[in-house]
Amino acid sequence: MNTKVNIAGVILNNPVMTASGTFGSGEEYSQFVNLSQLGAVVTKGVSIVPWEGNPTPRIAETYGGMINAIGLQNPGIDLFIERDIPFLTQFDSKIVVNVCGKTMEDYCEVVEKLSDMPVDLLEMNVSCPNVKEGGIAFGQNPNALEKITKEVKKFARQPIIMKLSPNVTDIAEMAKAATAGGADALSLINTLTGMKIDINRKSFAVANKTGGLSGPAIKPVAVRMVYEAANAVDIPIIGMGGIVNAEDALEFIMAGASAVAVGTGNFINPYATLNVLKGIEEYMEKNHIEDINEIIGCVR
Amino acid sequence: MNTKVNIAGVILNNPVMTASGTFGSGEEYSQFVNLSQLGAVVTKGVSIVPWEGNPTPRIAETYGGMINAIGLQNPGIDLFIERDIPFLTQFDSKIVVNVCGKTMEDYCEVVEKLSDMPVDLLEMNVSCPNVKEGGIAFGQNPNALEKITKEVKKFARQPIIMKLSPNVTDIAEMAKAATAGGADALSLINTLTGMKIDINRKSFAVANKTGGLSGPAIKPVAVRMVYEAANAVDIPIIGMGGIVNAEDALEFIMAGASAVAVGTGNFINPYATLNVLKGIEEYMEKNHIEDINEIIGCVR
Amino acid sequence: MEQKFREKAVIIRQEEIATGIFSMWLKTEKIAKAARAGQFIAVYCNDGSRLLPRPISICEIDKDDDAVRIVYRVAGKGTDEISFMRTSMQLDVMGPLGNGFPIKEKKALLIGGGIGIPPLLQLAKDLKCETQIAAGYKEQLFLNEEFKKVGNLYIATEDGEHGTEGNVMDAVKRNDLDAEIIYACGPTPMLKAVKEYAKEKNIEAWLSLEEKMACGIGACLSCVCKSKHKDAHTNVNNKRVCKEGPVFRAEEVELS
Amino acid sequence: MEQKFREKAVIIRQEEIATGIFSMWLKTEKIAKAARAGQFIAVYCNDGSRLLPRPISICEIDKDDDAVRIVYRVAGKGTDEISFMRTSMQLDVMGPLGNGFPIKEKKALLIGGGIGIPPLLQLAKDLKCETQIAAGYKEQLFLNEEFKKVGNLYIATEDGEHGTEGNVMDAVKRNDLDAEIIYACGPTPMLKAVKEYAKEKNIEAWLSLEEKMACGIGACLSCVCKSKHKDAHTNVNNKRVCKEGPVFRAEEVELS
Ligand SMILES: Cc1cc2nc3c(=O)[nH]c(=O)nc-3n(C[C@H](O)[C@H](O)[C@H](O)COP(=O)(O)OP(=O)(O)OC[C@H]3O[C@@H](n4cnc5c(N)ncnc54)[C@H](O)[C@@H]3O)c2cc1C
Ligand SMILES: Cc1cc2nc3c(=O)[nH]c(=O)nc-3n(C[C@H](O)[C@H](O)[C@H](O)COP(=O)(O)OP(=O)(O)OC[C@H]3O[C@@H](n4cnc5c(N)ncnc54)[C@H](O)[C@@H]3O)c2cc1C
Ligand SMILES: Cc1cc2nc3c(=O)[nH]c(=O)nc-3n(C[C@H](O)[C@H](O)[C@H](O)COP(=O)(O)O)c2cc1C
Ligand SMILES: Cc1cc2nc3c(=O)[nH]c(=O)nc-3n(C[C@H](O)[C@H](O)[C@H](O)COP(=O)(O)O)c2cc1C
Ligand code: FES
Ligand code: FES
Repeated sequence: MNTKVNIAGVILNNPVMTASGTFGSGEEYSQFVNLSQLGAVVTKGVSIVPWEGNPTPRIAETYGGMINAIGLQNPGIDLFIERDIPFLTQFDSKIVVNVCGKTMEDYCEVVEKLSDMPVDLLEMNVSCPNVKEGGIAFGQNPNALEKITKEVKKFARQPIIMKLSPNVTDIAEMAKAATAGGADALSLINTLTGMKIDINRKSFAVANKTGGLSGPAIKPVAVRMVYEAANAVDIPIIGMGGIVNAEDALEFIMAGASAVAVGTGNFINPYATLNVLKGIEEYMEKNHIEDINEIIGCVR
Repeated sequence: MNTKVNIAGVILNNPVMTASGTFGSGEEYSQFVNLSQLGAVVTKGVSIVPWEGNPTPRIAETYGGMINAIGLQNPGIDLFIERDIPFLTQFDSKIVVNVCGKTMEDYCEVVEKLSDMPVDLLEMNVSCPNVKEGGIAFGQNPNALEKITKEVKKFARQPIIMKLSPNVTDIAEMAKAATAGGADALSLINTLTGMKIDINRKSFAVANKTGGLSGPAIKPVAVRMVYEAANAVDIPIIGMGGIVNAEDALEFIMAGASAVAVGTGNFINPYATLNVLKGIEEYMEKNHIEDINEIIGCVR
Repeated sequence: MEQKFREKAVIIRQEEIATGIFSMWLKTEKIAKAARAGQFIAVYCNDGSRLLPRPISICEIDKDDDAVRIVYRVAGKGTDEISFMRTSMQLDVMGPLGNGFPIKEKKALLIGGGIGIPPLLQLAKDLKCETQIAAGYKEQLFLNEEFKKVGNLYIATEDGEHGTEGNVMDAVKRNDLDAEIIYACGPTPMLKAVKEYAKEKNIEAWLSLEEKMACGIGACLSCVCKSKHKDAHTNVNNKRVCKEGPVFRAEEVELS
Repeated sequence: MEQKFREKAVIIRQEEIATGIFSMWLKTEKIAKAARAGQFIAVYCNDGSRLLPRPISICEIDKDDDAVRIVYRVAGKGTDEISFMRTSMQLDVMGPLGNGFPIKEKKALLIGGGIGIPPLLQLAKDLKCETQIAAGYKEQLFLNEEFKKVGNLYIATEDGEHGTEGNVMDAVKRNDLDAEIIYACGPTPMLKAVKEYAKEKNIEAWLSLEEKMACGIGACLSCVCKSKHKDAHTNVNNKRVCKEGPVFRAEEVELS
């Protein structure tokens, strides 16, 4: 049985990845999960300088999901390179570094600093709804998206994944723009912008007012967008949004994702990534699927 | 205690309405709910001629929600006028007719036919994701939205509610466009476009491939959009999306909705509308709120 | 319009009568009193992630004890959840829903396939004329002893271990079952075969259909089937399985 | 790194010890063995609509019986759900989480407010020196008999029916409680008062904080508090309540 998948020339042992921001740089979850068993670990977004993130409360539970407005707190690229990359290189899984920034230059500088590092793929978060500048501004306008992709590509030695925002009218258009800019792969979806109001305190449940909605609640939107993107462009797609078990993951794969990422699912069960992987293998066995690549995008 | 709210000059006894398409024309649910107790009944979308709708399966359950692709099956405006309006005029609740069409002319003709009818408000569904022509095409482009609003207003004797699609990059822009076109009120949100794949049959769970996601899962997106729309325009807003109980409804009201509609919630509990109303009254009593209008948009 | 009720039913008892097939008696306040053979109830899950009610046919009605019996197969997460419930636990249900079987004084043939067999039990008990029941099982039998008490039972199993080898229509043909009226419930391919058989033999036939449902009471138009005649309700060739059905005259519906 | 476990714990027993306050003993496989006073566990709901675990402090640990006790207040839907669970039912939990209280050989003052009182019980049992406990209740007392056995208990209630009238700091001041070390758990205004009191009196003080959590193990950065020093982990003045906390040196954190 083959579970290897190819993301822009990088061969993952299996299609199961972690979703940026939900898994740190892997250390905490490594108590539960042998990271070597994962297709790839995707790190929390890292920027050129340390970011403090947003005030608390940063999260709120919602029906079948959660809202977060962490605001991309991170130690900055230097400490990250010094500490997190050496940690991750101990494992067999591929390493994907998620990059965030306020300006185009921010992204390019981080990408440049990472270009000599033992990192397999770079994922550009141009879709974070929780920071004022940058982030989502690039992810909601096709021209801006194409431009930043082109710019980042100039500095990158690793293949570039552009992470798309679902908060757009036409995801296919965005997928095409990123592809036109030279993206090597796409990942989607980031969170849907949402809000929760605490009716007793008559105020917002997260301090940032709005936050990003994630978890099983958003899965149907995510599957639809992966399907639309996969049918619009030819580069590989990493699907995510509400994946908790293997059935969820297989929906994304059949819709056209070459790999999948587990995000909020980790909070529900620290073993979620491994459960997803095991379930995919069981499904393949039961249905006599020799190669996972047979079913990528099989539903049309 | 006052629960009366004003939607474009029409005074509703209370802010609780039904969401179009989930309540027929009220007849079926009238076994459970005394329609006179509702602020307004909003009918299923009606078009100039009968529509057959989509093939089955038309719905699928999702985590904390459901996908539907009914495809606006309806008897056409003539039978509707003959049968459904006389039924509804028996009750004290206000009557809102939801209108759908394939072309601008379709909408205008239906609106014209309704102009002499004992109907209080007209709601334009320019946001249905489940029909090929018309519908959402008007709801995803601000210019098209402004234009159809203007056009419809020419034929309307009742105030016009424009029902907005959440499948857009910028809901505030859409709210402004409808307002610029002369809309008297807005309702939002319609369903989020979603997809579910049946991994065992390797096919789409609803025959139409994509469908509209509704129910508690989408509430955070809906509240956020109501908040953004309410802060962008001055016309009244009817909020909906995942309302099942009074706390849900109060979130929308505090975010800026003058009235709320219960949709998928009716399927979960046929008494949902009445439960919402009762819960709002209890909340007001407990928190010494004399007039519901005090808390409309109180969270900023 | 006939009354429908939403209630908290109390589980009188539940047992697994074949692998993955459960029989549950529910004490209701009003539903049992109003129910007829061929109608169904909507069963709500307790787990909040599953919102829509599960339509399950009524298998038996005990009017004296205000109880209804359902027999269901664990098909997914909702029925799985319900299968773990025990005596005296509560379950939200709505019903009775749909039209039910028309009770006629004619020599009857009841044809059931798999989990379509249970709704025929109350029907068989209600019929006053000669009643033959053809039941097609995959492998394991269930309810067969109960059917024997209310009519002549003909069984088919896929491996032929019990009764005729093959499907239920093989049993019907093998035993050359004749009737003035047919009532059928089962998977669509079976219903198609029944429809054809009835047409050939010129027998009045009633079929109980299934479709995915949301409201269960006719308001949402989720559950339509294609019909020969225009539906009075929506003026198109669609009928609502939950409201005009689930039981239709065979000629009236297109099976796909 | 200390071990954390995710297990299915079995409920040994649960009782309501004051209105809306529940005490539950959980049999665990590994958590009890590893747990310390001041740590907490993450309790998952069974209802699928509620995904995130609820952080609940460990109130007592029975290492011999591999059991932990939690005492919690019904604050919302999740704790409400859990309050209906009965002996022998299973609950998904993860733990032990967080750092716990440092056990020092000093004259100690434990200050607890409301539902912040329970985590002090195991601490009081573990301390070896003179232990004074100041507990502030709204109205109804709970755990007071148990605290009496492990130290000198001073009580405050809002209406003054038991002990000092007022809040827990009124009891501390009224009884002029002196100590070399303070451990405190309770609402933020109380913690602020404790911090100030400790500073004034120049007493070493440790505070147990609360923040909304998602992962519970330090990965998601949901639960940070403002800290005086840069956090080694993220290089900014934030510390993770679930990982570097929930117990912090008073001077180390900004309370808002
Ligand atoms: C009128 C009617 C009568 C029925 N009577 C019986 C009966 O007596 N015994 C029995 O075992 N089954 C019966 N069914 C089928 C039963 O409703 C489904 O097996 C059940 O809903 C599956 O739910 P689940 O949560 O286990 O599966 P899931 O697949 O998890 O269900 C997901 C969703 O799909 C719907 N769904 C899944 N399968 C079906 C289906 N076949 N028909 C309609 N909706 C479906 C569910 O209601 C739910 O909304 C009947 C269906 C209808 C329409
Ligand atoms: C380290 C720590 C230890 C705690 N120890 C105890 C204890 O021993 N006894 C006790 O009764 N309570 C304790 N709490 C508070 C307890 O976690 C909340 O009361 C509980 O999560 C509420 O859940 P709910 O579903 O009933 O409420 P809901 O309001 O429905 O919860 C919704 C969401 O908000 C979160 N949440 C709500 N209130 C709080 C809160 N005060 N702190 C953190 N998250 C919250 C929930 O975890 C959940 O994700 C502790 C909190 C923390 C952070
Ligand atoms: C707490 C939290 C933090 C996140 N941080 C990031 C981030 O730093 N960079 C990023 O690209 N996405 C971030 N995301 C988005 C996730 O990677 C993922 O795209 C999204 O949550 C949908 O997947 P899920 O439903 O499986 O969580 C974050 C999500 C959550 C819940
Ligand atoms: C089965 C179904 C049918 C619907 N039909 C219509 C319709 O005809 N016209 C319309 O404007 N919206 C229609 N909607 C959208 C709802 O009115 C509402 O905007 C949406 O479902 C969100 O609310 P909810 O989460 O409370 O259901 C339909 C929704 C459902 C679930
Ligand atoms: S299920 Fe709603 S019309 Fe039949
Ligand atoms: S809860 Fe995730 S870091 Fe503390």
